Amino acid sequence: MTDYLANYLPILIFFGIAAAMGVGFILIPWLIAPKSPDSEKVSAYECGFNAFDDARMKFDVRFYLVSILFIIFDLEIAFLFPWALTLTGAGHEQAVFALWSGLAFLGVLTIGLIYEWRKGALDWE
Amino acid sequence: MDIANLTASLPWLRPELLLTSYALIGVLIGAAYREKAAGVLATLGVLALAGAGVLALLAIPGKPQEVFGGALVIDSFGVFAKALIAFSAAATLWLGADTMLRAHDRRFEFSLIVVMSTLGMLIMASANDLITLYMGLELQSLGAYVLAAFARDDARSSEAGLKYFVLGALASGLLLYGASLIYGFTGSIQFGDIAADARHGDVGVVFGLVFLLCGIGFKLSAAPFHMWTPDVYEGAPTPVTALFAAAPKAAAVALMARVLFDPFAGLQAEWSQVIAAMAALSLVIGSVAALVQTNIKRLMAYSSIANIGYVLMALAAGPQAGAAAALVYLATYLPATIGVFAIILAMRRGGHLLDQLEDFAGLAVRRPWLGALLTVLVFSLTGIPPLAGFFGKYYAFQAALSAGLWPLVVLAAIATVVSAGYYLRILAIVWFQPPVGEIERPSGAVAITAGLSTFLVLGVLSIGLGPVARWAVEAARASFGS
Amino acid sequence: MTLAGVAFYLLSAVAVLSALMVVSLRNPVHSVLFLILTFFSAAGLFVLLGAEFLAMLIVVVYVGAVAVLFLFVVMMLDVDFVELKQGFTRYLPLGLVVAVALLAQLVVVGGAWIERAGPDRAPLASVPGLTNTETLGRVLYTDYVLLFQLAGMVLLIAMIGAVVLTLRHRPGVRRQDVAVQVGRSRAKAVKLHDIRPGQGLG
Amino acid sequence: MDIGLPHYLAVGAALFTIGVLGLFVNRKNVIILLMSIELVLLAVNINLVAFSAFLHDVAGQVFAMFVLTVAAAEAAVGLAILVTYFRNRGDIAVQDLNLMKG
Repeated sequence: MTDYLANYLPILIFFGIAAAMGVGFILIPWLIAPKSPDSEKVSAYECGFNAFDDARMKFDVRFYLVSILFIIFDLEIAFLFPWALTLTGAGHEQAVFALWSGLAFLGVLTIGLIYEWRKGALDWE
Repeated sequence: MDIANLTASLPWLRPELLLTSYALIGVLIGAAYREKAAGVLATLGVLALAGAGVLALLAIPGKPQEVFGGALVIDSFGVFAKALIAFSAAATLWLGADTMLRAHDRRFEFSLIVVMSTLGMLIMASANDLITLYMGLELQSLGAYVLAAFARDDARSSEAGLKYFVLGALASGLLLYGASLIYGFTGSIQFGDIAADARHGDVGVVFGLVFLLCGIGFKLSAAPFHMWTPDVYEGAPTPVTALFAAAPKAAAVALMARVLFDPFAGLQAEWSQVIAAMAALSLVIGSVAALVQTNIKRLMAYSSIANIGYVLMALAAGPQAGAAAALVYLATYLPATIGVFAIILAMRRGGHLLDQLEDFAGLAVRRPWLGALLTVLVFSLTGIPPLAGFFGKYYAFQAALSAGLWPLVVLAAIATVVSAGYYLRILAIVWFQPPVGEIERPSGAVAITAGLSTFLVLGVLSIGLGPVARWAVEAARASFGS
Repeated sequence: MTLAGVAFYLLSAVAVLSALMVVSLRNPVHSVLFLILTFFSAAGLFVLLGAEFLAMLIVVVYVGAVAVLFLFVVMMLDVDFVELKQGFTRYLPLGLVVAVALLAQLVVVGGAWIERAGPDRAPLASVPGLTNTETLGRVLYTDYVLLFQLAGMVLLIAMIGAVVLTLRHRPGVRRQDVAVQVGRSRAKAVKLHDIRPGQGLG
Repeated sequence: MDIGLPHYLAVGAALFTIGVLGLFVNRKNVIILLMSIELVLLAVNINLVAFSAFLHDVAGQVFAMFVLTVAAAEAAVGLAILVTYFRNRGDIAVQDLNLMKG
């Protein structure tokens, strides 16, 4: 068991260093740098006059539809990883059955893709 | 798992395969012809659903058949429930699609989503392990969330969809948490293994069962989890409300019965109290709250909660009597509800639907035979003796009495009397109040459905109910006859 | 205390704390970021349990797509953060009492598992010799083929539902129809006029 | 003391409780409700994988994989409904969900 976890040690070390650097770069200036805030310096700078509204810009629903379709096709891909491994591994009969059930799943989602395309969900306008 | 078992189990799934192929081909037809396909897809959808009901009835197994390695079980109880679900879905889809097309809403996705949601219900009715139960439930619920918010430009419909979604997702979360505990403590997800293992009622399994019942109770709109029902019934477009009132209830009852009698038959002492409490609450809230309603859709929502109370009362009586009584009750409740909703959909003035109670004023004067049909249907819902509704309640009462649930039976009797109050109020408005305005001629689909359901409610009285009840008892014994 | 023990306590502490932050923060964008942190630490717990594929799945699917979708929605719905969270404190005491009671019962239920299971072997989520992904793959497409196809149907209905609810075509936008463009024949595209000199098209 | 199943179940229970708490206590913002639902489902996944690992049975992980798939699809549909709701109502504060009363 421990050798299985051993090959995740580098990732742990990587995250450790990344976190350390991230926190470090925030902490050190906060500790060392001189601090004398006044209202002028702290406020958001917008070319001389003060900000009209929220900095966040509202954007169109089209981005939203693209991200929904991304989730659904992302899930489709998630099912493909184990599928790839079965095609070579198990007994011949199992592999063929797995192949066809995977293709059926892909077929269902391709029909969904055709529906999207024809409905114009993928167009940008 | 040998492949032969999997391929051998395909013929048992003819209803589900029919609906899946309709859905897939329907998406392609819709993609090709867009708006023009709405009419064709609606009629094809109704035929597919009716066909699925017939296919289910054709293949009744002798003893329960485990299919797909135990993921599904095909038994006579499941077949009876699938037939009820498929036929009520076909009727409500016909009503709904007809109303949508008359309102020039030519979105063909309506019939597709209804058929896919019904596919989920069929899976729910015959699930035999926890994952299939969850998948069927989610397929049905996703369809229902989208349908509830289908009128996307109407704030009430999107609000109904949002409320239904948030509470539905929470209920699924509870159900899953219960399922994970049950899996953990019994070591398996198959109902058969859970039944074998859960005999000694480990604390974790009981906890899991309680969470599971909360999730399913929500889908049933049983009392403590009914808050969403009135708002969603009122907010959703009327054809969608008709859909919600019929098939999903039958599927949820079939699911509740299967979960209670298959894996957890050994823990009857634990769950019969919980179910009896849910039944009592549903009866009280369902009948009392309906008295003050002015919107016919909210009133039908509380009526469905009360009716679920009767079914739960039957289920609390245990495997044999409970399952049969629940099936018979559904067989009498579904036609009546679909008929009433058909008449609600017939109430049109100036091209848009009416859902206030006052709009029914003088219906008997404006459209005499529509008023007559409504009267027969409402009498059956109330349970007046000669009609089918009475027999449904009679079997439910008998099952509860045989299980010795005295207090529940008394409460149910009181609830019946109270519910007679708001049912007869509808009839009073229809017959005795002066008509308010003009009611347009009902469309063919609406008229035929109302007529057919009234015939079912009447016809069942003389010839129908005997064999139906006997078949239900056999179905229950064959499926849960342990 | 083995390294795995330290990692477990670290990850679960981060998971629970960031989950608390998700629920209690005023600013939805910060809540989404803490949700991502919760997903990451849950993925770490899955790796500790030996379920590598599910850990990667959580990172790819939940963090990569669902959390991004939440960020999109938070950005798009122009939520003004000033007046949020007033109604928070009124329900807090009751909510906390219910939550602590529920948590206590669930932890007791968790503890009850130990006596039944006997020797507590190290968690092993895959058949010895096979990687976790291969174990899943061997079972997923053959034993659970019905569920796999149902998952396909669930994704299809989610896709149709999302498109039906959100897709709007703005009027007056000229769309490109590739099939029509490619299918143009010479007859339709070219028109020959024989004009006598000086006569003009007319 | 090495890490046993109750530790994982405790983490799952904690996340579950926080998710349910978030749902009931939070009255202001629908997105926090949706995130609490994701927390509940994450707690379920932790439970399932922990049981699967300690029972040495892969069924729990298959269950967790399907839960994950369906929950993500459900989140997508839920946010689609939220967008239509926002388009009709202008904002997403929860206590404004009161068009239908009684």
